[in-house]
Amino acid sequence: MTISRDAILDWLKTFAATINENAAYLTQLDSDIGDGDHGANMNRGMQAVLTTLPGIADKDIGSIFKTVGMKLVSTVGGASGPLYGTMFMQMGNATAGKMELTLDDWVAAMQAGYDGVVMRGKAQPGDKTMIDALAPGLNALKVERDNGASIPSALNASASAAQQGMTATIPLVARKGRASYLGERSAGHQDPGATSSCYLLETAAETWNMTS
Amino acid sequence: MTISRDAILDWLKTFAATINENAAYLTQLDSDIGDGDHGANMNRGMQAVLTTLPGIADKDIGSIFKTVGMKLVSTVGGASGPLYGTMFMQMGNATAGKMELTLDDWVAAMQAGYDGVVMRGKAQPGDKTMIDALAPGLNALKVERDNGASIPSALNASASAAQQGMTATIPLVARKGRASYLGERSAGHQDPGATSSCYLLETAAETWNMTS
Amino acid sequence: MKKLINKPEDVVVEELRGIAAAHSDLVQVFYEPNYITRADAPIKGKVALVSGGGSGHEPMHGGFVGKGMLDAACPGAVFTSPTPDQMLEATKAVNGGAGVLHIVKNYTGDIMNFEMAADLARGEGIQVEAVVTNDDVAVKDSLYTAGRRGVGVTVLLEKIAGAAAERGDSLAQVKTIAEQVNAQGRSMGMALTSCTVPQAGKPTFELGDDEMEIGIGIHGEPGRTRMKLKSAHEIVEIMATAIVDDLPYKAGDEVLAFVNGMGGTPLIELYIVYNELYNFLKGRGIQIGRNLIGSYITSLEMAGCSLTLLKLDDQLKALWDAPVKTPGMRWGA
Amino acid sequence: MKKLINKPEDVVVEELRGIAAAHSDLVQVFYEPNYITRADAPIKGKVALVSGGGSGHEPMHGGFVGKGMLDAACPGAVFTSPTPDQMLEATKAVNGGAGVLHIVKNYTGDIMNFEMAADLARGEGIQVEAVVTNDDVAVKDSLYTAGRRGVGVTVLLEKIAGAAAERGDSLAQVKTIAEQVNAQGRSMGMALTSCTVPQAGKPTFELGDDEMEIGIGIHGEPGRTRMKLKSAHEIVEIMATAIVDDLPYKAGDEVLAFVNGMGGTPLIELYIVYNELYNFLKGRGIQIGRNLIGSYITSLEMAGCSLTLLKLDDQLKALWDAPVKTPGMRWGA
Ligand SMILES: Nc1ncnc2c1ncn2[C@@H]1O[C@H](COP(=O)(O)OP(=O)(O)O)[C@@H](O)[C@H]1O
Ligand SMILES: Nc1ncnc2c1ncn2[C@@H]1O[C@H](COP(=O)(O)OP(=O)(O)O)[C@@H](O)[C@H]1O
Ligand SMILES: [Mg+2]
Ligand SMILES: [Mg+2]
Ligand SMILES: [Mg+2]
Ligand SMILES: [Mg+2]
Repeated sequence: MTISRDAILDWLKTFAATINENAAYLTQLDSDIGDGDHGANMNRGMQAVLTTLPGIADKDIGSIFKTVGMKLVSTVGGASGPLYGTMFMQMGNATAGKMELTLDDWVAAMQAGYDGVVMRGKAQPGDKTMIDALAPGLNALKVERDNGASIPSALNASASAAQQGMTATIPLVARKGRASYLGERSAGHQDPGATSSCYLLETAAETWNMTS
Repeated sequence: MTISRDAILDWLKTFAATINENAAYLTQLDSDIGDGDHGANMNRGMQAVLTTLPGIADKDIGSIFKTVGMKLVSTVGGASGPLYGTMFMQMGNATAGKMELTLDDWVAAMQAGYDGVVMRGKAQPGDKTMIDALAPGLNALKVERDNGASIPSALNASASAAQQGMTATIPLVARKGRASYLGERSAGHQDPGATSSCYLLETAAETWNMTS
Repeated sequence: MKKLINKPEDVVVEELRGIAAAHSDLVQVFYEPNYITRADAPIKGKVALVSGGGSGHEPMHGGFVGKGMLDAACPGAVFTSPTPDQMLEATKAVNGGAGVLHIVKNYTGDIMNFEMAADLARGEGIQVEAVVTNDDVAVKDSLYTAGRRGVGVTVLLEKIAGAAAERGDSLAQVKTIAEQVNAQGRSMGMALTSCTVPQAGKPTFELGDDEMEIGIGIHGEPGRTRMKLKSAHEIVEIMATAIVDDLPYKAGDEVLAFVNGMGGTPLIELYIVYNELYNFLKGRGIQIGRNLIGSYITSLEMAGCSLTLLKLDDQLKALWDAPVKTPGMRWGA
Repeated sequence: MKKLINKPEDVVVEELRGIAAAHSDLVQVFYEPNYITRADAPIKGKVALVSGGGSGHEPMHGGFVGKGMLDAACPGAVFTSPTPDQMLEATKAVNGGAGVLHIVKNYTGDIMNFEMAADLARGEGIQVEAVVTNDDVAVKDSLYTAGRRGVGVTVLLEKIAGAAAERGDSLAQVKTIAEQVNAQGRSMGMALTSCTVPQAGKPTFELGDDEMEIGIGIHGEPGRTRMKLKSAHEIVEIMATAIVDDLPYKAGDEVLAFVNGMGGTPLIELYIVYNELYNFLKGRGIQIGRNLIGSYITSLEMAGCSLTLLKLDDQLKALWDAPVKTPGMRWGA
């Protein structure tokens, strides 16, 4: 069982739709501890990605991810633009030439994307950022893969770990990004970037478990 | 029976106290159809007058009125400063050298003051200004005087005519002053200047009917 | 009431102290009576310009005192015209022997107080003329009323007449140019929110969350009509149509377009409004030869804007471009 | 939400069109990617200054493009740092062969986007250096956090470094002066009201009628503490104490004092604040050698202010006084 190129494209569309539906919510989270634009930023970027997909639908998965990453970099701005952009560009590097992904390929892609985010943003787990959803999500993937789990079960585990990571940002005091300016006042609020990153892994599970 | 110099001084103090008590109300009236400062303006002026009174308490009534007028001109500003200032200065001219006022003297003073306001502001009765309280007030005084009434009865008649005049400004569309900019929207509101002018004649009746 | 102030009754004098502390190179501030003069006043042989009005319209007028603009400004209490003794002292302080022009906005109080001051100054042998601005097309003009208000054109007039005086024009010439500016200029304003007079402590009028006032003045007076909030495009359409039709301004005319913020409006919105005005005038064949965008004649913290158009000719353009060095308007110096 | 706009998503591009229509003598506006350059860019042999950041801080940065200040500015979406392609195109457009200095405010997003752009520009053979402003004393500085925000000092730095570039300084020299300005400057801000991001449609935070936020940034972020509304005197005392103690500024120092409005604050209040700051500094023996009072680095329609102090020396004073000709700051030209 593998993840096909069409499944990748479906995932990107579903992620865009989820961002669009939850844009106001993401912005609300960002208003509480940031500057109230995370929903608008991600939505602007993913809507731009949607317009690009038809032109690259016949490319390999690596090229698709790279194009998505570059599109995000050039349309999102803010902190999330370079971070999500770098993530997808690194995922593209890790999947260059591939027309479908095994679970191993997906783990490698996620690892590369995650490393890109860390390289770019220099955040640690516990800093109250998107890292706090991505790290447990990636970790769960790896554990499942090492245990020989099926793709659906690995994806489900990764989505629910990301969700727990997202919720776990609530009590944290932010040390990176705009929320860090609030100091202690940032505690008690869920991080917007962790929330959008949780959507990323949730929509992957959702889409691929149906199609794959 | 006459109005003594002390009674004049008492009247000015009572008028100042009444303005002070009703400053917020006058400002509210002026907010509705003007710029929300009539109470502050009149209060600033009459408080300044109060500080001047001790130094002129031994002068004749004409000098007292003139000093009051000049003080109002130099402290009130806006429309009401020159109008009330001119009124008192003209009242001063009409009572030059007098140490007490007969009813005739008071009628002459009021007439001079009224003429001064008209000369300065060029308003007609019905324009929705202080004129609409002063004109009926002065008129009632003259009628009472011609009928040989006592000072108290003349003052009471003048005060209640001024009050009616003040209330009668409510339905009027303003043609002079700041309220005129509102056009039809000025109807339905009582004119602030007519209200302070009504206090002027009411406090005269109130003070002198007790002391004279 | 949320303001960066201490006591409401001290607002004007503390503002003046701030101006004095900040701009002693440009202006001198006098107290009791309050007025501001150029640091180098009086200037022998130059016609002197004196303006004034209630406070709360900053930078007008105090911010326009300096080389190439006003010689003196008289600040009254908030939204209350100053008193004759202020204008008299200011007039005496800046009189350089060539006469003094009083620039008066058409409000009953301003007119009366300036008239009294002019009479007193003439009594002391100073040649005084007055020009009255009345450019607000929101007010119906009529012989039987107080007439139109003086608003945005006042700013342009003070700059242009100031340049004429600076180049050495006579009192009669400066007055003629000032009258020309007033005759060729028209304005209209609107508010998204009311302002709060410090001593009143609460908003002058209440507006619903989806409402705006069209045709407001600069003293927090309500306007001619209240309507549902509209887009910048529609708002400019309404106001610019009223202005353009009034003079009227015609295809081929060259104008100075002045987009003014009322005090609480950010610059980003003023540029959006300017873009609409630019397109509107283009549609009518009217060319913007000069422009001014910013908060120059304000109503405390009111959110909203006003538009002013001034028909230009070569002389007015040259006077507009002439150097000016004041706290509130500065170029070429 | 009450704003003079059309569609929330068109705010930035319509603002840019307004700037283009208004100031074609000073600047040139490019779209997709969006950036603004000096009308006469590139200038051969001159170091070019490129800044940028989210929109909503007008006149910063677009209003500071012109002779003696910035060569280019890149406006992002409201409160969102621009994207690398904007900075890359702007950098290429203004590069006159003597190198380009990126002026970056210390926010995660701005840093990352400018870094990516600098990498790309260097890849195309352009010499790029960056200076990061981080002057906000409201934020505790620490190795483990994003550090302090860049706020008011950015305006002063753009003016002073712009003058250094204009007089012909090398890239290394301009960068050194820029770093000196950042090192010698400190700021703090406060809000009376929140602002509303157009696309969010409602205020970023809610404040009670008797409350204020101390230590806010310029993106509508809440501050460090919320407290009961205080007098201008007490507010200045709190903020100026934090600023002065941080560097620290000492008796005998000469400073540039910058009182900045957040967008919805009228000038009359800024002068009252300046008067308090003047008295505060006098009490500490600190002399104000230069000043700037107005709304230069704003947060949409937020009411409030920020204070910035910059320690001066003769070189900084001369560079501050040098002619500047931009839509938002102009003197001597
Ligand atoms: N250094 C960082 N590393 C990883 N993620 C970060 C970092 N800084 C910020 N973020 C993430 O970015 C999110 C905010 O994104 P967004 O609101 O779009 O950008 P901005 O903060 O520039 O307005 C935060 O919620 C956080 O999850
Ligand atoms: N031309 C005029 N003649 C007589 N009274 C006038 C005239 N114009 C205005 N007023 C009076 O002045 C009052 C307003 O006074 P005030 O609010 O103190 O001055 P301003 O209108 O300058 O703010 C009005 O209510 C009106 O009664
Ligand atoms: Mg954000
Ligand atoms: Mg009034
Ligand atoms: Mg008034
Ligand atoms: Mg942002």
